[in-house]
Amino acid sequence: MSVIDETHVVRIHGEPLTEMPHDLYIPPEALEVFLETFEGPLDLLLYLIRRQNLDVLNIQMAELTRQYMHYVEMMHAGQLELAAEYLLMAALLIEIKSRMLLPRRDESTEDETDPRAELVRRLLEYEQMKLAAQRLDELPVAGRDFALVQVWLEQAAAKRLPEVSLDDLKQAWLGVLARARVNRHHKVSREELSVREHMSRLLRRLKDERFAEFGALFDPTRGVPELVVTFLAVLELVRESLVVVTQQEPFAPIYVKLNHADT
Amino acid sequence: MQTPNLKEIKLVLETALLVGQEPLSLHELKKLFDFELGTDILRKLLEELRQDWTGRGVELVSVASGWRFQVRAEYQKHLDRLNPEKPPRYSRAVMETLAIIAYKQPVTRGDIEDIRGVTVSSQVIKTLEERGWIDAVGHRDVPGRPALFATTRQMLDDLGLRSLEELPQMEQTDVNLLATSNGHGEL
Amino acid sequence: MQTPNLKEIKLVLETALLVGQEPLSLHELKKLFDFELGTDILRKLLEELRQDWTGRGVELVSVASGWRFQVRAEYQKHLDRLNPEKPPRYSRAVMETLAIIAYKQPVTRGDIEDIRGVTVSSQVIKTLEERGWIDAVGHRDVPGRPALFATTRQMLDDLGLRSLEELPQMEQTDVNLLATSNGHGEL
Repeated sequence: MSVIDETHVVRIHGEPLTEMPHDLYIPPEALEVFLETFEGPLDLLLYLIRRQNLDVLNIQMAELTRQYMHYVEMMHAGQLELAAEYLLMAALLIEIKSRMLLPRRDESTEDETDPRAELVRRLLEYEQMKLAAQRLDELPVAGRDFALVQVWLEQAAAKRLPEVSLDDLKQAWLGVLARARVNRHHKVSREELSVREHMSRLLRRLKDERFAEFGALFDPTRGVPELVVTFLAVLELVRESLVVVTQQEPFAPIYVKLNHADT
Repeated sequence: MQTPNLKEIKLVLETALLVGQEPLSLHELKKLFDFELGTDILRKLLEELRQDWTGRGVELVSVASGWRFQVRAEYQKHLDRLNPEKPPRYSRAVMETLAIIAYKQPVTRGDIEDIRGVTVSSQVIKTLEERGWIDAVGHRDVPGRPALFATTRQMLDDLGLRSLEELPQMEQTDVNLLATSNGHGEL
Repeated sequence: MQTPNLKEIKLVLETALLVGQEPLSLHELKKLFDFELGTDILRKLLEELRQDWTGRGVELVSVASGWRFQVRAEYQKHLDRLNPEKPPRYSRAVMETLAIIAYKQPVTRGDIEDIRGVTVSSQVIKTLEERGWIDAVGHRDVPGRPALFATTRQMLDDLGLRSLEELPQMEQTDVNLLATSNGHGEL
């Protein structure tokens, strides 16, 4: 069966390592690349079994042990953790092998499982997951292997501004009044709204026009109440020093302008 | 290399335009192909595509930086149903500031602070100004010449009012409710 | 309210699906309309749409969270000319971890380490979590209460799958380790 993947290309100084290991011994100069190339001792074992037809239980354990001990002396502390997993694997193999070498009582101990069975189970389980990972990696991934459709939608227009109802405004005002009463810092009194509205209107107009002739502020077509309210607004603006009213001489035009309309 | 037929080229153009949100320029569209696509043919195919898509929910349009597909305005309302965002709300600080400006205009920031009893952040004023609901109509002639704020016509329009006089008047019952805390005080 | 004709409904469905970004479930697609759209009709229209789009650069597919339009593999190569940079593939460590979580879920980090025979770095888990492909769905009731990881619907969507059952079949392999070994090697 061909389950050997092509993911293991070991390069040393850029050159592919043509001679892959025939046993668990990794040449010291290739150790670092090996640690990066194989995902761990199970991966290396699987490689050796599948590619080299290595009988992992028939390798020279004494020699292997000596070689692995040599690594430990060479290795930098940073790689020790990962290399430890390889050493553990070597130790496991040696343990299996030594148990196999012990004489067994014939047929009397059926419950004593083959010491190799656990290793085989782990190898198979790992290999299954390793192959599954390759199959998963072959699936096209959205955004990498195929694009998703995404048509422009005018989002700016869709952005909604808060809506305010008259009742919201009223509730806010009631809240202000309630606290103003409790605080008693400031006496809030209700004033004629229409006067205030006209004050704003006049200020806005004077801001644009700098000054206006007094009579031009009044619109007789809108009725007497409008005239009265406008007049009251002018008086209130004068009282609050927001506008000044000037007349050069008697019967000359009266001008209304913003106080310090220098801006 | 054999040039694919026009139908196939059109499908590639359509696909590329459906995928991107960014408009694609003629220059970019030509890059889709490994042969030289003439500008005239490209324009002709884009025009054909545009016509193919008339009467659909999505239209091919040409904007400043190139061509893109976009959702037709009439279909927007259906898509809005997918994500019915709750309309956002203004904070209490914004609402109270608006109320004070509406009922007491023209007022300075200091007036608002006096009434609310807390400082009014610039962000609150800015929010209302950017909404077009208040603006500075002058300056009070006191040290610092603070800006006087008033509500705008836009604010009246947005709240469905013809004039400030249509602002809700405080009912006597409302005032009584408020008075329960300490029993007296002028409104 | 008058029910629009089926042609119009199909245009609205197509438009919503073309806007993209996320797959749309039947439940969401029904929300596009202000009348009750039956599931049967909806399925029928989606199937019609799917067929309308055959032979185009874009196809309508069904994944775990719903329906979406995506570019057909044959047309992707044209688009790649526009944006030659592709997101890199994940390392073997990431893919093996993902595979173990996908096929054995829910699993702890310890389970993954047992199978892989090496320590699983936090970075690998973080990569998958940040991609939105796995998340912690609980804790195993053992000392340390390790997190149990499972794959997400996003992972199925991104791989174009409707459910975990559509994951590639696991391959059964064997090892002739026992057959070739007689247990009497040299020490």
